Amino acid sequence: MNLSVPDLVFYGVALITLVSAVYAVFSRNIIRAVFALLGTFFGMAVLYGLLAADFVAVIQVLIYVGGILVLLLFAVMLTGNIETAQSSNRSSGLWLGAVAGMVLLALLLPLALKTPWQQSGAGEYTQTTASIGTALLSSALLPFEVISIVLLGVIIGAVVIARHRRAADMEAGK
Amino acid sequence: MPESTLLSWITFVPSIGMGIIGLFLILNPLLKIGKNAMDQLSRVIAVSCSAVSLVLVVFLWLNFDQDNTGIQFVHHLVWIRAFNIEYFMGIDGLSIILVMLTGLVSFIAIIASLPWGISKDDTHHFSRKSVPGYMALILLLESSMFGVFCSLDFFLFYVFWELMLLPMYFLIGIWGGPRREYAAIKFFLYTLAGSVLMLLGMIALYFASNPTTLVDGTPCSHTFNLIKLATENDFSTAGTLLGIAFPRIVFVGLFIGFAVKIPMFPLHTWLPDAHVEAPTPVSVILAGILLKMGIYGILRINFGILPGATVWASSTMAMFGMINIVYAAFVCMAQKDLKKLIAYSSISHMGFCLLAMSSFTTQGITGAVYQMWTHGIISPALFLIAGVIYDRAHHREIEGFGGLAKQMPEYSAMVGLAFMASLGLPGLCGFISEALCFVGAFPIFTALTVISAFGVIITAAYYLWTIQRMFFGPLNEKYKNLLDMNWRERLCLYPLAALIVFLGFYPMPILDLINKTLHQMIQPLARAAGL
Amino acid sequence: MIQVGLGHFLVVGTLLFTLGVVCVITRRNAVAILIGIELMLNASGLNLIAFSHYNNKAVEGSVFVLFVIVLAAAEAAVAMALILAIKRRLRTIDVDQTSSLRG
Amino acid sequence: MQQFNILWLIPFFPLMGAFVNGAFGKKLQRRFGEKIINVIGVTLPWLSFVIAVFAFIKLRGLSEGEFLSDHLWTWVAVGQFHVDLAFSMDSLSAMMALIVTFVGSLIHVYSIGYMHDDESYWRFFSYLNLFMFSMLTLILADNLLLMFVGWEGVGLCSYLLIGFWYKDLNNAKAGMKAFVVNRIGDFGFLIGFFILFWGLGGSWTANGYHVAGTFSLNFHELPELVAGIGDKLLWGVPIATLVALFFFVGATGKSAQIPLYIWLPDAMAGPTPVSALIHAATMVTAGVYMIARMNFLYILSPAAMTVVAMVGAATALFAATIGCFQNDIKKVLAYSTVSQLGYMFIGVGVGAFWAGSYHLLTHAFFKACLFLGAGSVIMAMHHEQDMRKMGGLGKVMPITRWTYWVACVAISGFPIAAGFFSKDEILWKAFDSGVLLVPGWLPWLLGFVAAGLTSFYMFRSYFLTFTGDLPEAHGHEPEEQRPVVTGVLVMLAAGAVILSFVGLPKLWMGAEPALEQFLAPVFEAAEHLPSAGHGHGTEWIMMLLSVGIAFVGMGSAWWLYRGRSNPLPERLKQRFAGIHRVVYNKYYVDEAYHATAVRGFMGTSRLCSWFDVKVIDGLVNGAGTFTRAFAWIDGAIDKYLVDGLVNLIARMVRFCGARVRRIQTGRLPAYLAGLVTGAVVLVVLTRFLMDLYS
Repeated sequence: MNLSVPDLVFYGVALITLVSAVYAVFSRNIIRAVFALLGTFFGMAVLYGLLAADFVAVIQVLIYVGGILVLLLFAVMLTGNIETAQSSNRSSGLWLGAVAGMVLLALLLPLALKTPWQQSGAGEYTQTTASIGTALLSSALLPFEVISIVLLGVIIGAVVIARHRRAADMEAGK
Repeated sequence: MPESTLLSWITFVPSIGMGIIGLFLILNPLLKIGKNAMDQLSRVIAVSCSAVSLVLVVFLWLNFDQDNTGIQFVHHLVWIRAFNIEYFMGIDGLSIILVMLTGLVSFIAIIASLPWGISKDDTHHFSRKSVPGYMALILLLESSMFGVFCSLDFFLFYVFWELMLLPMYFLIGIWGGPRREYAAIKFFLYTLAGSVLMLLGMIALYFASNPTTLVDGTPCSHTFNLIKLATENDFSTAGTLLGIAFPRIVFVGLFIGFAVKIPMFPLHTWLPDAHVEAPTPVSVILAGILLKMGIYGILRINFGILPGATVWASSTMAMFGMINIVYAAFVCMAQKDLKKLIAYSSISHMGFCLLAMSSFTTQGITGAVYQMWTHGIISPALFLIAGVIYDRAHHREIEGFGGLAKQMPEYSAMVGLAFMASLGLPGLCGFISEALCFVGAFPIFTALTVISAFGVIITAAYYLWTIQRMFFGPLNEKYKNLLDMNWRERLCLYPLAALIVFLGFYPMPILDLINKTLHQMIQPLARAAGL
Repeated sequence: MIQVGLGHFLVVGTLLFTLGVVCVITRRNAVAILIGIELMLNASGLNLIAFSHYNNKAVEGSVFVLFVIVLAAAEAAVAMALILAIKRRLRTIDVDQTSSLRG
Repeated sequence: MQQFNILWLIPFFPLMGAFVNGAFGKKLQRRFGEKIINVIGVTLPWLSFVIAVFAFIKLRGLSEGEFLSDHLWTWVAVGQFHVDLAFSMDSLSAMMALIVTFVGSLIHVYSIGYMHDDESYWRFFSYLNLFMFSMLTLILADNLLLMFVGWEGVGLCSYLLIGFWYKDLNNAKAGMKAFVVNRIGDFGFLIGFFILFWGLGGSWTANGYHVAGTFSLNFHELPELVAGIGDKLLWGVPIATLVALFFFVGATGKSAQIPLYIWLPDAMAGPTPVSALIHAATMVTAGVYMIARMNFLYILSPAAMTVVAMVGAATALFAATIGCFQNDIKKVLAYSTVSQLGYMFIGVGVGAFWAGSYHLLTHAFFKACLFLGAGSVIMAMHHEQDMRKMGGLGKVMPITRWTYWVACVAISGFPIAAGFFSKDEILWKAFDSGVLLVPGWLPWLLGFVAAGLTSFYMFRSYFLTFTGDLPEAHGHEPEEQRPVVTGVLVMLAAGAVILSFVGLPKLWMGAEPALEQFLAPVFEAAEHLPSAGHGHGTEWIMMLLSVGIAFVGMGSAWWLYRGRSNPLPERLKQRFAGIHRVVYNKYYVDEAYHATAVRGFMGTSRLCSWFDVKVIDGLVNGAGTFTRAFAWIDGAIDKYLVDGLVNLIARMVRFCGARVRRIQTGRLPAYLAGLVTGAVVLVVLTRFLMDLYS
């Protein structure tokens, strides 16, 4: 087995990613689970890089690590106390979950490995940022615009849902 | 054909008036015009719009070239390209007199809708009820009537034709007498049933027509253009439909559609009810113009496009004409309601048109068209007269009056004149048309004409009997306070009376307009008759 | 160059996805469920990029994943808002105890 | 043809009078009194007379066969049908125009006296002027169609004037009867008109139906066209006969002949000057005038001429018998008029057109004189018309008496007056006729008997009215009338005598009578009708017989009624009560007409109306009801069947749903587990299926 550096990097990073993910899934402490996710996300970024998707890798770091992770932390902080964090991530039906996971794995893994996927050679390692920009404003213009509207809707919706309803509270206070 | 927008203006000026009234109504929450002021305003708008149309019609008449047998004052655009529908307005000698009639009678009808001289206590009088709506509808009616007579595209014609039903339905149904709903619905359903047949005929003609071009030169596979349907198509070779020769079945469909409007026996019973319930000005328009549309449609479309089938059907048409004349005259005799009597007399008189035009003689067809015009000025006078007495006595039972000649001499004289005109007294315009009808029809339908001429006696009998019962004998004490005609009524009736007398002695201004066109028109019929 | 092929990445993606599913099924904390969803989204993104890369495509996969990431962010934001709202209303975010949708 | 540009003024003046009086008369009369009405209404007819005289002089100056013409404008021009509004005057119309304007104007003058103090004075003169206009249009018309305007116009005026006092419904009814009966005649006239148009050679061409050449209906072009009709048939009858007969139907209506005479006696309901002018002197003679005018047509058809002559003769006798038994003085005169019109028809029927016209002329004078005399009596008797209540008036009303006497002499046919010459000429021409399909003595015999009866009933009325003693118990004594009345009577009586000079027979003078010579150009076509060829001797005998029967009639009247002292009439009346009742009631003809024609007519009318309301409208409403019933059934089906099905399905769904909803726990993990299970099942299925098919 003649392993090159990138191969090694791949195995290493994949391992880190999966381990972090397992921890995030099975940790009883929700805060730890969230922090474990950090490893998964970084690992993913590296994997993207290995797949010549440099721009996505950067975006992965920026948004997942910089945005979503922070958001998750906020969610945890706002909904519960630090003290109860120890037992904040209880699970139920572990057995059921395990069985379901096994079955799924048993089905998906052979699928991933045995299907004769269409391949036409690996892509080159070039800078993709410029071409992505061009694509977003030409062939992918419609989804780009649609997603913008979705984002706008999400912003408004999130604000509306999360807003502190004074009137409702006052009613509840009575 | 030089283009002219004059006809479009004539047609749509009343619509503009309707729009203005509608605009005022919509904006009224902002403008805060009081009810009385709003009523006055809409009256002013209606009178002035109709007057403008009338003036334009006079201008049209002065500029009409009566030696030209073709279409004049053409306004021709493509309207709906997908279905080869054009906006095609134009007139010839046949339509101009009807356009003139429409302008005149509508104006008089709107004058007759004013409340001058109606006692202030009579707050339920139609001239005081929802005036803006009434005026808007009557203007819409005027527009659509002009449209029917001016349009030379079958589809456009049909649109105007149907458009006319709407205001008529509401005018009878809202401003009418006690049984107005019944009358309005009857009118509407009758006419609609006719329209359906007409629509089918129209579509059949459309799909049977030859490829031609639209006005802008675009080729089209079929056409609604009435002129092209008449000149570029020979439907006699169009095969069969439901086992009957195509032109014949189409003829029958169209004919029934038009016959409802004439109205022809046995499709006539909507007319007496509609007239009895309709307010006076609506009756005036109904009798003066709407009835002419049936005859006009048959002449323009059935005669023009399907000459072969017309020849085939001519005896039947003449037969129905004869039945109309005699039968309706007999029915008149038994009527107790003045307005109903006049309505039946209208049916009788329209029979003359039907009889005469089926003969295809120059005299007959001219007589029929001239009869439309004379009946178009006599019957409005008759209905105005019925309105005068109804406004005063609030009923129209002929037997309920008596001796009015002493109390209302001027009115009596006017009734006498109108009745005499209607019964065809020589020297008044009705005589000329009836004489032409008979002279033209006699060579072709000898026996039918003789029987029809018998109707002349019945007509005299029922009119004179009516005069006798209403005006002669001792005065009914109930009516010793009735006033004679007022200025509004004079304004409506005197012009008509003057025309009736004038055209009796000098009918040539009208005959000159129609002569050339009609002469041209009967050529294909004569050819189709194989003579 | 590297010898790891499409299959390797797919295996990683599959494992991640399965982990996400297990997380979603077993956890009772709403935030944890959110974490599971993020895992599944990442797994699918990895697959997309991998397919794109091994089919000699320059940016299609990247564009696709970009949209996925954006959606994930949006979803996270909405989810957080929802969680806050549920917390305020029901005083808990334990999904076993929120069953007002019961038929 | 000579253009004469003021001819139109003859009818126009009265029209103007009618318009001014009609439109403004009421106000004028209120402000200025009756004088102003007279100025307008009486002066204008006289002006017409002046112009007529002027035209007459002008006409005399023209060469034979020429006529005056005045073309105003094209009236109706459609295709080949081209009728002008034009007047023309030949000798026949000149004669008529002079009669109408002169007698008419005199009667206008008389009306000043008769209608004095009537509140509708203006209206009367307006109508009377309108009548003059119509009558003059009828006479002077250049073509048939324009003639028809006058023809109906006089009918209208007659209607208006009979019903002048409309407050009495009987007057109005009489007017209506007159108009409707006239209208029946006009119907015949119109049909004749159409057949004529058809017969003149219309045919189909490539350009539609056309008659040959321009068809103007002009009287001066018609003779030639009519001569070309040939033996064309319609309904198996020669055209000429058919047209002539239909025109004669028109004439019977207008001139009160059997079977349409019934309106004339009733028409006496109108004011007496109207009876004199319209129902004696002018309008009723229009039929005679028309046939004389169309002589070129009638001579083509011996059958039609026979019908005309025989109907005329029958009417003459029939009406005379009724006249003998009437008590109302105006009714007597009315039946006398019908009878005399019958004579005229005998005249024109046997081809003696000039004789018929001559009788028309003389009759206009003596009958107008009789009517106006009767009017004078009626005024004196305060509108009492029953002769049995009169008597002895001769003493107080000498002028009326003697003018009445002169007119009686004239009508009875005594050789000093005009009536003798005209009547005798007619009877002789009838006897001598070789045209008719029946022997000439038949109409002669009827006319001869009628002449005797005429003499009898006229003198009966004279004796009953003017001889004997004055009746008693009147408010104030009857007295002679004003000069406007008596003057007119004298002029008319004088005319009835003087006019004999234009018709002195050839037998006496050796030359053709002046009037015959004057009218000859018009009756050119009738000049060579065959005669039976009786000699002068026969003619003398006939003349003497005529005089004799006149004396017999007068004598018997003198014997029975002079001084109202002979009781014989009463006894005769009781002896023959049955016959008397039948004749007195005019043979119940009116009743018969009422029972058949009028009731049949009204019955038909009611039947049609019933049919319209019940059957046709019933069908329409029935269709409506049917549609509604159908809609109701449709609605029921919709409600119970279709909706029921839908509801059943809904209920089933609900039932199942109630059980299935248990699955919805509301717990998120359960849903997710379900989701995963589903995904797994799908994948498994896919795999198995892939294995199965690959």
